[in-house]
Amino acid sequence: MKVSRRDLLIGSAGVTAGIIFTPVPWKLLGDVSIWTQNFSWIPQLPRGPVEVKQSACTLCANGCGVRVRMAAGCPVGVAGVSGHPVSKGTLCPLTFAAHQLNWHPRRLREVRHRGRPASWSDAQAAFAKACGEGQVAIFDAQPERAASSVFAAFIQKHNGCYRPVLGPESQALAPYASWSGVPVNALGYDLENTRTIVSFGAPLLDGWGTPGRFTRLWSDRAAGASDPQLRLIQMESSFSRTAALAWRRVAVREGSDAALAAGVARVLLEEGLVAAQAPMPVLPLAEAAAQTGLSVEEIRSLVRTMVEKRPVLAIAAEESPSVAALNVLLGAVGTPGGIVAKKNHVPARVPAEAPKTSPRAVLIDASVPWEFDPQTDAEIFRFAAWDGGGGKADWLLPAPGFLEYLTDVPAPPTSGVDTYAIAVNLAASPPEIKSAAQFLQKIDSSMPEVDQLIRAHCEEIFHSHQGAVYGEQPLPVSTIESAQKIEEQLRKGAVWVGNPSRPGNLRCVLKDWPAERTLPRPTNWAAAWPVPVLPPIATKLYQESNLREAPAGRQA
Amino acid sequence: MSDLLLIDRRWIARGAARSSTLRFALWLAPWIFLLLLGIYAAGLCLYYGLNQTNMDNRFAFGMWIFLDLAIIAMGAGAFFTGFLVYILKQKDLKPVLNSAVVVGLTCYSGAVAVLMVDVGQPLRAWFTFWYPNTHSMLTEVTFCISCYLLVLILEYIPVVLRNRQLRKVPSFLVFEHQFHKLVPVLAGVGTFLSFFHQGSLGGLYGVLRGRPFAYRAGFAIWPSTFFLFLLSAIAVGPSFLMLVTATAEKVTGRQLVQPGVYRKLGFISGVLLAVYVAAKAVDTLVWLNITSPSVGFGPRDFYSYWPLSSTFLFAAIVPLGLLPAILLIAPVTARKRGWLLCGATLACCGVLLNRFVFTIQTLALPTLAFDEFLSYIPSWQEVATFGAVIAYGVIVYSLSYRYLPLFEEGKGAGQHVSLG
Amino acid sequence: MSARYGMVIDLDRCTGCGACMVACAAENNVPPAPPSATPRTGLTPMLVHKVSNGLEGSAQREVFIPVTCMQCERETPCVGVCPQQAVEVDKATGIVMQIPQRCLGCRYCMTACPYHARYFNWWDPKWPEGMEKTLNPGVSTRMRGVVEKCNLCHARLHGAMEKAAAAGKKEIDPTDYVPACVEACPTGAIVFGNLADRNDPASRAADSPDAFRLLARLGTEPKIHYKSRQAWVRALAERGTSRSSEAKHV
Amino acid sequence: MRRTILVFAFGFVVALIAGWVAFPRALYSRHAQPLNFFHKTHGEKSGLASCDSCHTFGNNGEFSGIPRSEVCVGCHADKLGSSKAEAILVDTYIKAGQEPPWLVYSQQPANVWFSHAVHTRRAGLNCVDCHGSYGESDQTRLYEKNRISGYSRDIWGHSISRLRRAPHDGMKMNDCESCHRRRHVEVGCLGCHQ
Repeated sequence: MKVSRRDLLIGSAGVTAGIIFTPVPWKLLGDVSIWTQNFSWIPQLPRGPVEVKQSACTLCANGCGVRVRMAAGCPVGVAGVSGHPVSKGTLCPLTFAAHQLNWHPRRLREVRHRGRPASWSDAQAAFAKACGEGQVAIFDAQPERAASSVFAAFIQKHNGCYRPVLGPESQALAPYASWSGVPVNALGYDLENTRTIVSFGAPLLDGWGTPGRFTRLWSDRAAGASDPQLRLIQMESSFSRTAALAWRRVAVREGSDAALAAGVARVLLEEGLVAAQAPMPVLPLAEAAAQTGLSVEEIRSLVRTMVEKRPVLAIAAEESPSVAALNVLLGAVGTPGGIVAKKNHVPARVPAEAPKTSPRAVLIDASVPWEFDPQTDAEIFRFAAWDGGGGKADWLLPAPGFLEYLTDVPAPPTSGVDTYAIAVNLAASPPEIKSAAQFLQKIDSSMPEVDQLIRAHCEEIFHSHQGAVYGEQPLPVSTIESAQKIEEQLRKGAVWVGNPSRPGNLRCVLKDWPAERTLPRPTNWAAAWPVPVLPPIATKLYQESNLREAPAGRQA
Repeated sequence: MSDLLLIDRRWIARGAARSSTLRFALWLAPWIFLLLLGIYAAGLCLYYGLNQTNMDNRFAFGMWIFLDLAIIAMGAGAFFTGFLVYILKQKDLKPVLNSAVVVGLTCYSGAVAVLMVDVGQPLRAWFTFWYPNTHSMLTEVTFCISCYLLVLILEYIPVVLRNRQLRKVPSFLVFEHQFHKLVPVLAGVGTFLSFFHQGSLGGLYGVLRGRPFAYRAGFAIWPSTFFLFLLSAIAVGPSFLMLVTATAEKVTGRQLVQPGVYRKLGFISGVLLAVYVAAKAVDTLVWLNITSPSVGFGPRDFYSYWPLSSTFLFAAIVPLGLLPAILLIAPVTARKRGWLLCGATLACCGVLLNRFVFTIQTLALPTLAFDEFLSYIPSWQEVATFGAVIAYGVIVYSLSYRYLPLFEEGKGAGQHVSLG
Repeated sequence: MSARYGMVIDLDRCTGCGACMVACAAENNVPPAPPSATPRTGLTPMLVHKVSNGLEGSAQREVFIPVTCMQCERETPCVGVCPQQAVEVDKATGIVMQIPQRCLGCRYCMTACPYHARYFNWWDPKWPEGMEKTLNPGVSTRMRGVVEKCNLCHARLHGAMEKAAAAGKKEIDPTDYVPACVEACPTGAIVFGNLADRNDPASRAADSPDAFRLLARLGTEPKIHYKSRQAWVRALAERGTSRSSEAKHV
Repeated sequence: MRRTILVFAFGFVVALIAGWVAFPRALYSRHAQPLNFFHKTHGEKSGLASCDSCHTFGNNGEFSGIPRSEVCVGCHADKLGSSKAEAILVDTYIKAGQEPPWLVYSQQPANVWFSHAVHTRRAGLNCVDCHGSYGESDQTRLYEKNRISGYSRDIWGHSISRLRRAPHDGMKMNDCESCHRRRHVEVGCLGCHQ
């Protein structure tokens, strides 16, 4: 029989009718919708056992405690450790996404020599050669660590010099160090006991020191109160976050801090508002007023409000001898609520002397901010976990990233007491990754191992019988039976906190009022962040909201 | 005319005079280009996502929604004429009925097509039917519009089947004849459905408690905008139909309907417009003096931003509301075709403005104390996509006019000669 | 259990550091912004606004206002409008829930929300290669073309529920359920808790004379409260009443 | 006229056959598990009577799912017997410290949060209530994957029509809902979605 066009039409009509009574159209409709709910090009969630670990953040020197959520052996969340003695359960905004940094596109995963891929053995050979030929300088932004001791041991064996790189907070403490002989790392601020803080542009509420410490203090004792327990007086030209939230804001001219300090000192001395004896600044009050852009009367009334509630503490944004001198005048050095020596016996583990000759090679530790420039024509061995771009290092050596290596965490620069913590390598680092200390051990096997040094320091703590270890609950060291126990605790994320320092173990005497000098102020909010890149979701802060300026030179 | 010039003669109704195939093709060409461009733009939006548009979290609804609301209002002529002819037995409007159906069909199908591009996940749009939220005005809109679109297609079928070639198929002829008995029923259903979705399109905005500029008190579950949108839609539907027919006459150079039909459409449009303007004025007063002050918003929160100032409100009511109403009703102007069409144009503009105010100004205005007044410019993809809808409408209407008996030309053939 | 979870945000304590925003994004697998994103196309379930009192010199004041989903209790604007039940107010917790997998992306809810607390996924979510290993396993990623918002870190509630169930308890331990932004706030400006419980610190804070809610007169009973001792800040609650300051900082 | 009906019916039947028989086969792709596993043997011979002797809970209630190979090592440090599966397990996975890439039949998508702890410890359900008697199976069946949605066939269930199904056939949202309805347990969307 012959199939006509009509048959085809009717047949297909039958098929269409039939399909309606099969699962085909309905199941397809459903499955396609499910497909849109699980697009294959959208990342799958990690599956695997979830656990929570405690450690310390090592991205900068401020040693905040972090609670890390791990899934399938990889950090998937970072949070503060509530009640942490150093960071008070708080972190800086960026650390909440720090676990993303290890996968940042700018992550260094291979040795590079002048931009070209190279091997570790090449780098070691080159460095060993340099050591043989001349002096080496090692730059380290987080001194007092076990790794720092490795550096020290190395430069003591092979002639060289160790150069700590000070952050703005430490620089602000430098004058007291030079006047008292106590090293900078042993100095700190006793914020908890002060009543009035006079900040010369220090970003106290925007990432100064250990972020949690002052912000918590401020929110508990000052926030929003008309007459707060803790008075924050901010001297600043720009309307910064801190200025916006301070109890009083004094708008002074850019870079006139020294003049203002001198003016204040003059008023204090003339009106006999202070007991301490100190030299009168040479700068006349009218001149100081002119420089700061305030009237003489404004300065006078400012000074009176300043000393209403004592103790008073002046904090500079960076190195400023005049502000330091002001503290001496205010009697805020070596007293409660002032500048204190956090260590009663200062081991001064690492001699930081200037280079005798210009070095043949320079090793820059990963802790040093990317922007740091050693100002040398020597061969530069730069350790870094992330490539900040434009670095003029000869050797770019891939260092372990966030939570990828074992290190100890000494007391933060601004801390008023001595502390010690350990950050273990929670996450597996990619292959081809070495820390500076491991690098030096490869070159000279007689160098001490980091974990040995950490053990040694735990022994030290154990024998000192001082302070307490803050784990689940604080344990006085005297009640802990062995150094191993202490180390175990610290490796689990606990912190050792030493006894508060004896007042009077820090003395500064001024012969004459220090010379003027003005330094540029760190302008960018993330300038203090030593990592050259930002977690990708930091775009929330400066691209998807108008909350902050985009940080210069740092890519998310 | 020789067959060379009129290749598609076989398809054209006997006695209907049509321009040569070439001229017709030339007329279609630009519209087809516009259509293809729009399809490409829509493709971009579907493939890369809506980041191709200039909409954002604050302007979540943009030009598309505005124009969808507008053309759906214009399309109201379809159901309303059907209502007048079959329910109210206004037989003298029958000549424009088929044309009205085509206009409605293009408006609605075009709007639905754009909506499918506008939603982020078109492949899941059917969830609305499977998991409907009966409290949502949008559910009401979705159901009614899709059902009414079906009705329009059914109403269009008999028109198509009256094509010269298709009539030759006996079963089609039978079907068409039988089906015709159903058309009044369809008109009734269509009226019911349109009544609801035209209204709920207004309800869409009237229920926005969080947007005091749009929020309106109302009756039962329906805010006042429900009734205002319905009223404005049926008021402007006939006007738009007049404009389309007039344009068709201009383009073809033939008289397609009797002048009386215009006057009747105009009168109906005008009366309804007058009622609408009155209602709108009352609603505005209630809203500005009672509804919005009660939630802490005043006229200054709505009208203190250039350019969307109170002049917009005035324009919507007087020059684009009252004036056209008068032009369409007053015998003096209604007798003159020019004034009539001018009135119809103003009426359409008025509704256009009203829909613009509700869709765009509502979103542009700040709600929080620390908000700002926002602006938004559609991207070329948005414009092109909508251009395609216009082109689609023109093409479908042109084809229908050429091959289907949209107007009862057979009867009026004599006049063509006399009018030249 | 029928809790009513909410927050009280002390604006005097907020330093605008943005930790809450970053912590929120990390917890909820919010992708980084594509280069062309703007404050108006971004995904910021928690968004901090910077508001000035518009005055000059020493009188100048600034306040930072974290805005997230207000979890409206009554007449919830976004719930009624969703055509396919992708949004609901949970009976047991009072949390306004948004289900991206149900959403068709019509964005009607976004026009309905007076707080602009709902966000549309204009792009497919993308992370740098390998970074998907750092995603929170408890929160599914959203696809392009759907709306998302703050679900009060619902994954953490799941965790607390599972923990309670494992211990054979019916009620969760409140300390197990703390949203990421609350946990992250360095000044403890955000108090989170069950507003239905009179003894809960949050509900007590909400009763303080300094407490207020944004656009409370809309009558949607938002469960996110604010608090400030400064009168001009409290005046920001209602648009109508704050026009004097609003005029300056618009 | 009769011819018309016949032709129509023919097309109709063709469509029915295609839709009910060919389509389900075409929709799912079949995958073998890495090795044959016999629940039955483990239940009877090795005296691992209860499920939770291998499928364990963490102390916060997190469910282990398919046990990791360190659990197997307990007994399978060396080959027990000479079966092929045993050889694969010990040589390819345990010795190499690899996890067998099991295909999980009841794998829910990423947007679903299902807590075994809540359902077993609090609601007191038994494993078999949802998983059926798979615990007594003496062979490892093929894993069927939906080519479009990527879901395991067990989610939709093996009856394509979902009519007259075995009690444990299917783990769709409807199945969760119906059980919840039966037990009068009301949860919001995010009670089970994440």
